[in-house]
Amino acid sequence: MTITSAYDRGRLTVYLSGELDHHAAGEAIHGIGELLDEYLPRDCVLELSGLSFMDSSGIAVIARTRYRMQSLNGRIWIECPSPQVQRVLDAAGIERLVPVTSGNIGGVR
Amino acid sequence: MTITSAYDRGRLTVYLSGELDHHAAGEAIHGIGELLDEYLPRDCVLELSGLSFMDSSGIAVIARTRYRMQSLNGRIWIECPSPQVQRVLDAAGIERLVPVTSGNIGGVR
Amino acid sequence: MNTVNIIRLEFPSKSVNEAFARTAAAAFALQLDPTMEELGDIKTAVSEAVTNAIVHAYPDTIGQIGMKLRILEKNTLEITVRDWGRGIENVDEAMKPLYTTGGEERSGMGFTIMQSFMDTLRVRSSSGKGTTVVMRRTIRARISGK
Amino acid sequence: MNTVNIIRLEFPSKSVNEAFARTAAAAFALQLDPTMEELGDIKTAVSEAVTNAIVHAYPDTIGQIGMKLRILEKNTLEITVRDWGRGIENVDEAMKPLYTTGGEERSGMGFTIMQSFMDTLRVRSSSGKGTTVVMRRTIRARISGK
Ligand SMILES: Nc1ncnc2c1ncn2[C@@H]1O[C@H](COP(=O)(O)OP(=O)(O)O)[C@@H](O)[C@H]1O
Ligand SMILES: Nc1ncnc2c1ncn2[C@@H]1O[C@H](COP(=O)(O)OP(=O)(O)O)[C@@H](O)[C@H]1O
Repeated sequence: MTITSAYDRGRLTVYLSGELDHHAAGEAIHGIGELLDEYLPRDCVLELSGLSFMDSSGIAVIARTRYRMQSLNGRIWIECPSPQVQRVLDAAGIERLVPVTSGNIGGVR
Repeated sequence: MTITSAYDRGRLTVYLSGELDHHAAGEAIHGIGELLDEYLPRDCVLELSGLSFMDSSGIAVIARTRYRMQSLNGRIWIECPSPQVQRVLDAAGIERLVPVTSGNIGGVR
Repeated sequence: MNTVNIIRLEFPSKSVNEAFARTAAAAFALQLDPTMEELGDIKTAVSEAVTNAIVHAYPDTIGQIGMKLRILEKNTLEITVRDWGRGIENVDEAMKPLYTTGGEERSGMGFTIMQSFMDTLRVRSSSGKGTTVVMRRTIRARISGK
Repeated sequence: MNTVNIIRLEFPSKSVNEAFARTAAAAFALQLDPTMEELGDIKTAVSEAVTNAIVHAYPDTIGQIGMKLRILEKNTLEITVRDWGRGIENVDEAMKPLYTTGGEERSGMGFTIMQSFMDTLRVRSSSGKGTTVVMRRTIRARISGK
């Protein structure tokens, strides 16, 4: 799994790619945490188009990131999950917590 | 493994795609044999660009096809093997028996 | 049901083997000519079951994990993941969504995902002795030439 | 040499399992971050060894095949393929290029390919009792971030 990011006027976009399972989850939580600490963003976008596999460990990463954004009084959403990732998001009912958009819609809540 | 073919003025091109291992070899030998019986070609081209995997079972398929083309007094060559297939051809020393070209060179011997 | 084909695997509870286990299961499932979606579901369910054995069955040690992959009649894939670890005291409670004894790296959604991605899920466990998870999924026949 | 990781597999000698075996070996080898060429070599060598067990060890029956995948120190992958079949009377002769007791579907190049694609190849066999093939390949360390 690889994490890259882009920051622009209050919005941090985190690009996750590769496979996000339990083996990679610790590193993901740690890496995203460091980015949030550095930028203290208003919006956090998890861009998942490069993620070829995710299981429930990814749900924990998302939940953890949401919790951190709540404590920053910021917003969070997910962009562009692949079909496999979307099915895991659906099964876990993530949309009740974090909005999911299929395209780059920007400031959608 | 899938076999398709094209025939044009004495030249039969056999396109092998997928994985050619022992599991698939019987079908390949049988399928190519039927094509040779039908067209009795002067030239036979084994076009391997679609072959994602081949082991020594593929060497047996090539040797068998060469034998059949010899009995038809025809020519045979291999075109466009992928790197993995090329390494197996090299290790088996196939070029002593059947020429290998990386592009579609046509009537090369 | 008759067994058409069967693979047995055994490996240590290292998290690097999660990827191996789901890829091996997917490679075997290919014999049933699944769709990409079916293949993704199978990989995900295997990942959940194997991760549970790694994280929960052997929290502080490296133990052994057994996996059995079977093709049964009627295009059914059966996957058994077994450990000889800590076991689950109350299986019904453990299977509830969001229930977890793990830390912030766990979501409590593992069993929920196995359940929604597979046709059947059976969990047997005995405290201190280990856990066995058996999942089945029937792959729909497709009208296609390979 | 110390074992870093180890996978044991067992499956019946059906030709449909050739693809499974080489894919499983490749999935495990990924832990050593191989190049595409190294991965192809490993898949090919496994395919040869497993095919031999299917074709030659159990010519008229379905028997069991064992495969052991080990990662040793210094980035070395060891693959053991084992059968309990017919065995080889004269191993030195059997390993010669073009030597085959198979029909027109065999080339006699299986051992030659295993030998040229792996760093070491060891074959032990005993007539009527079975054959064990042990192959090693060291994966060169690459300068790369994951
Ligand atoms: N193989 C196992 N061995 C011991 N306990 C387990 C095992 N699998 C699951 N459990 C228990 O069941 C709980 C719920 O599992 P699950 O739904 O997969 O969620 P999670 O893995 O995120 O905790 C775990 O937190 C653990 O307490
Ligand atoms: N596992 C095995 N059990 C019994 N005989 C074997 C086994 N592996 C190889 N052999 C013998 O060694 C010969 C050479 O094997 P190989 O070089 O792989 O070529 P091929 O498989 O094309 O015959 C085989 O034809 C067979 O007689």
